[in-house]
Amino acid sequence: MKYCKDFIVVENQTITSNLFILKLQYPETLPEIKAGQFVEILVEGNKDVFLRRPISIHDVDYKKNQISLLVQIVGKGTDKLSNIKEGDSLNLIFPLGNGFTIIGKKVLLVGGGCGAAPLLYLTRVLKEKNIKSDILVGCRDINHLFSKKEYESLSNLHIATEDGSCGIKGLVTTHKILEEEFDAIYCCGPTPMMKAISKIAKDKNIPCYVSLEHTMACGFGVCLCCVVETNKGNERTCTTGPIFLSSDLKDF
Amino acid sequence: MKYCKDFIVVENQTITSNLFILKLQYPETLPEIKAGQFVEILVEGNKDVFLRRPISIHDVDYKKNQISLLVQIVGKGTDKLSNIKEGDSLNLIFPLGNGFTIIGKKVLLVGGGCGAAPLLYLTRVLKEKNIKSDILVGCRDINHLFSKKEYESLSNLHIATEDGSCGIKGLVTTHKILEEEFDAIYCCGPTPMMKAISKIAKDKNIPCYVSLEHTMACGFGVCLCCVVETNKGNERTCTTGPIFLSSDLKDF
Amino acid sequence: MKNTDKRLEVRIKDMVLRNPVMTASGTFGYGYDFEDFINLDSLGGIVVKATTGGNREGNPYPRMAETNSGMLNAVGLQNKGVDYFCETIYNKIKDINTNKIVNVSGSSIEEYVEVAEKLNKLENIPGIELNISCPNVKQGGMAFGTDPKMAAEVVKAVRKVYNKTLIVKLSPNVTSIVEIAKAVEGEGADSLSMINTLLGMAVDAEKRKPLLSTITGGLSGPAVKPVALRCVWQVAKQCKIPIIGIGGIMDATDAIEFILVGATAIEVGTANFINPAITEEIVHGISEYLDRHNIKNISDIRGII
Amino acid sequence: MKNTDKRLEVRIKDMVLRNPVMTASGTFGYGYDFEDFINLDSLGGIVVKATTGGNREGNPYPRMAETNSGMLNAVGLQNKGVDYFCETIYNKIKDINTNKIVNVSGSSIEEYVEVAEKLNKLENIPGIELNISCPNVKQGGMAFGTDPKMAAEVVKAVRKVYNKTLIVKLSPNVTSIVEIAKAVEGEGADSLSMINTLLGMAVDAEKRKPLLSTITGGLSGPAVKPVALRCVWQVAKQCKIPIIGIGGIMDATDAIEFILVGATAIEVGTANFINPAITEEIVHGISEYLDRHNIKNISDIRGII
Ligand SMILES: Cc1cc2nc3c(=O)[nH]c(=O)nc-3n(C[C@H](O)[C@H](O)[C@H](O)COP(=O)(O)OP(=O)(O)OC[C@H]3O[C@@H](n4cnc5c(N)ncnc54)[C@H](O)[C@@H]3O)c2cc1C
Ligand SMILES: Cc1cc2nc3c(=O)[nH]c(=O)nc-3n(C[C@H](O)[C@H](O)[C@H](O)COP(=O)(O)OP(=O)(O)OC[C@H]3O[C@@H](n4cnc5c(N)ncnc54)[C@H](O)[C@@H]3O)c2cc1C
Ligand SMILES: Cc1cc2nc3c(=O)[nH]c(=O)nc-3n(C[C@H](O)[C@H](O)[C@H](O)COP(=O)(O)O)c2cc1C
Ligand SMILES: Cc1cc2nc3c(=O)[nH]c(=O)nc-3n(C[C@H](O)[C@H](O)[C@H](O)COP(=O)(O)O)c2cc1C
Ligand code: FES
Ligand code: FES
Repeated sequence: MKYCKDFIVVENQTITSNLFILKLQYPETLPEIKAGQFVEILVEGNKDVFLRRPISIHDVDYKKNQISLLVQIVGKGTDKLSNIKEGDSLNLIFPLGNGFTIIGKKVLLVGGGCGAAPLLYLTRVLKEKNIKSDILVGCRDINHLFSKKEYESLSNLHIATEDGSCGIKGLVTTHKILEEEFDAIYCCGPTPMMKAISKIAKDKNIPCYVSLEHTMACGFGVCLCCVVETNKGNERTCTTGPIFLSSDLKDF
Repeated sequence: MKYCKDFIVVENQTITSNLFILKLQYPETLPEIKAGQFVEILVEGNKDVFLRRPISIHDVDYKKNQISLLVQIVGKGTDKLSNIKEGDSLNLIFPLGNGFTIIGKKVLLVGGGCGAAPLLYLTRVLKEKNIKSDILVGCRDINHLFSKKEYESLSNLHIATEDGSCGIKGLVTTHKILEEEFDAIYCCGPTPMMKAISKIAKDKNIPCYVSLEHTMACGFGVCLCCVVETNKGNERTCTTGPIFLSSDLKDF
Repeated sequence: MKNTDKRLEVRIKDMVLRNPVMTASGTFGYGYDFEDFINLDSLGGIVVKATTGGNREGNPYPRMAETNSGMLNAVGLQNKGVDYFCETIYNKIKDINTNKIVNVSGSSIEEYVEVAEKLNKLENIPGIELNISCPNVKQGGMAFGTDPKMAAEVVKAVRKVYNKTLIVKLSPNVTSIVEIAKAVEGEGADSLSMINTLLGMAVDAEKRKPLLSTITGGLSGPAVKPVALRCVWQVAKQCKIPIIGIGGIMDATDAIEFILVGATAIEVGTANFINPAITEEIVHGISEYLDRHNIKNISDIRGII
Repeated sequence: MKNTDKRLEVRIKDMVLRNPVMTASGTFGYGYDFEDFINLDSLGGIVVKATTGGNREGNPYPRMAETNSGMLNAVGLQNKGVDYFCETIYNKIKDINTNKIVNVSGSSIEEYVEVAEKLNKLENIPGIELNISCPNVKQGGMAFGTDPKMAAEVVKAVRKVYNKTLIVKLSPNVTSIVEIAKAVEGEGADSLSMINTLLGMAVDAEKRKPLLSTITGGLSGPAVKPVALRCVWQVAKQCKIPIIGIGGIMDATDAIEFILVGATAIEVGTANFINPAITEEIVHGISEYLDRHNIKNISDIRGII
């Protein structure tokens, strides 16, 4: 079941000059949300923003009926969104997409930049299911690291920064944790990173789940604008995905 | 000289549920403004508002470099404008239009509803020039009366309300003050009212100046969208007007 | 809540619509995707996705670009073909309690005829919408929709094999839409729907690349409403068969505008992406408009401009 | 501040533009109305209002309606005629230090020729823009602009009497703009400008009336930009003469988009109403774009899409 409802902004937390986390209150009981699912946000007040904007669900708090979103400012819609204030309401279509397939006993999560957004909630779900997880996060520098405490409490956190200001210096793909054994890898971030990680997974012969951020007009399967080439032909990223087994994707 | 500049909102005063007065601070020295001139406001934050909105200058305070606008909410632009807050900025093109021709020694001003907007500043100008003025204001009821004190200090105020809650009960056209002698009449308000008053002026053989609110795309003479039929052919309301001698207008 | 406002009922040939609000092809999937948001039986009808003779993969990604008050799409008729529709999809939608119309596309007269013939057999499909106006496929329908002779030919051929309600969807990308409309009416179309998308293009100035894989695509949304209203108005003055107005309808006021210029029914497209409950809201909004203006029947305001 | 960025210089036949930014006819008066807001000599050129053979009163009020991301106008070529232009207006504008181009309209080939011939004698008018695409007058130019044969004829006739830069302005309200463009190029036009407005319509649902006195009018503004970009791109691929891109340009990024798809220069129209200083800002914005992307000359990115 999908909903189209107003949430109330509880908090708009600035992480860096172009990264912020919105905590949103749902006025009713939250439906079940899978890690990796996303919302479609109606951005108001900017005349150049016509369509909704897809944003992954960063975290879910069922007790408080709150969700949080981690957003990077890249253009007019996300910029407008960054100015939203406590108490404002925000219309969302949710929850959308397939979510991650949860498998194995010991898994690795790899996140790059703000692409890591859906991984926080995934670590929470994994922990509840008693699946051991390591999470490797790559970002520009220590200032771009977010939700560190939460990650640490839910998973084993490993960090790679471009400038070495935290964790190892370099790309996530050079991190030693990748040499360990896992039952599956879950990866979110820039496409080149996801491709590199899925290649590593392929070599290890384990499944790698990636999250695609194709441009979307509807987000719930009806416009066919968001397709990705899979082994079975063009599939909708918004409903068949956004999470795909990398081996199912033609370009991966 | 026309300007395209930002003003700062000093006050947004609610008069009735659909009428408000904006007091705007100009950061520099105000240029000379004639009574009857208007501004073109850039309304932001509503995706359905594309063009600027023309609004008459209600009053001018050269000492403080402030102007005020009296606005009635009739649609999406004026509605958005009504939500503007102290400290917000507002981009205006100003001063636009010809303004009233000041003549005579004893004149009558007639205003209907929010159409009366440009008359307050006119009373101020007349007073400065030592021209005796009476002002007759018509409105729905006492709640829709605005700037009463200012009018009283600058002119002799006469009132007509539809429900008789203030002044005489009935239309301005039935008010006794119209029977007196004047050198000119200045009239702003709904077209039927302006037509009725200009007929009275014609009978008295005195000039009657009316203010037209034709829809405008530019407001400064370049688009030719705002024309009115005059004895000399189509003229631009925004530059030849918005103030016309009613005897020059074909429809009057 | 089911709308039972009898004032809204309209007819397109033999098809009775409980109200004029339909959905535009390619923007409403097969209808059931909207069941979470609205009651499908509150609508006058739904027009499902373009169906072609065989399976089509459509155009490569990226297929859409946002524009001012609108969007461009280059989906390119992706669908699994008419046989899959008849065997699989039909069963999923046949019991939806509203008029289910299939949008039919093709690259040749034979393909249009084949699809129409197969759909003619489906009991619960009271009509088809012949898409002779899709700008998004190389050998797609647009060539048929921009030449009066070709338009007439394809309609004539389909009319022979299709005996239920035949709607023909017109392209605005023509010098004279009236000419095409008359040609199509002359060959026995029961209704005309318009407009399909305007041919447009969008560019990423920073990357210096077109935003669509196909470079050009179809423009829809409020940006095209003035063009759509003009097309409906022009054609309504010259043709007798009912018109279905399409293009940038975002609310009940927009829908009323189309009816005022001569549309019997309307289709809502891109607006479904922004508010998936919009169609049902439009139905209620039209009722409210009739209340407010004391109008006894929607037909009383049809074409009064 | 005068822009002296040499990278921006472009040529349209014999006309040298210090930068590609011009103004669109009917949206910039005769130029001097903008002197309070910008330095006219910062622009590549200005295209003044439509000029016809005799005085024209234009259409009755109301002449404009706001639409989503755009507006409709139905001005209808109001102007005092070519003699008044030559005798009165010319003196007011002849010393403005930029290219002053006159937009020429008519209802017959003879009228176009008469106006062009008279303008040919004005020393400080380096070019004219032949408006064969105005949708707002009954016997107006649009008929010429929608038929390749008529378009060719009028250009041929004007070319005979006009020996400076001849720009022909095309209508988007056609099935194939390329066909018209080629016909016009074939008769010796020096440049093509596009697009004129899209034929549209707007309705007041509450009053149940059209918003324009003429019912239909011309759509402009960002709403039409995707159509305009598509037209320029299509024509640039098929014609050799320089193209001037017009339609919904609101900022430097929009201007760059037109250049990327093949325009040599651009004209800014409706945006002047919203920000009367926009043209000068666009000039600076283009310079900044070239800086940011390390581009040596504007021609290096022209038509690369
Ligand atoms: C399923 C899904 C989940 C997503 N989750 C998140 C998230 O959790 N946090 C987050 O910050 N962003 C996320 N995104 C990306 C986000 O949707 C875009 O950044 C946003 O829509 C851009 O809107 P804008 O108006 O700010 O940018 P625009 O002004 O529209 O565009 C600015 C620039 O961003 C690019 N861009 C626009 N949309 C996308 C997109 N979908 N993907 C990549 N680039 C794009 C444009 O090409 C352009 O160059 C997600 C996208 C998808 C499809
Ligand atoms: C020279 C001039 C001076 C004006 N001075 C004032 C003033 O001091 N105070 C004030 O409140 N208003 C004034 N107006 C009218 C004001 O410009 C309009 O009410 C406003 O533009 C409506 O914008 P909107 O977006 O709220 O309405 P929209 O949503 O655009 O339209 C709502 C309704 O208002 C009607 N409308 C729109 N524009 C006008 C107009 N120009 N005249 C009459 N009806 C219109 C529309 O037809 C529609 O029915 C003036 C207009 C002009 C031309
Ligand atoms: C994503 C998308 C896909 C479309 N697919 C089709 C289609 O398959 N067949 C068709 O006839 N029209 C198609 N259209 C056009 C719409 O049905 C409609 O005519 C057009 O979008 C204008 O209406 P709107 O402005 O309300 O969207 C599509 C439009 C969009 C936006
Ligand atoms: C109010 C108005 C008047 C116009 N008058 C003319 C005209 O006289 N001659 C002409 O060729 N184009 C005329 N146009 C069309 C513009 O020059 C331009 O082609 C069109 O508006 C698209 O550009 P834009 O979207 O930047 O406005 C006019 C446009 C507007 C809005
Ligand atoms: S975004 Fe519409 S189908 Fe995926
Ligand atoms: S509003 Fe443009 S000329 Fe008057």
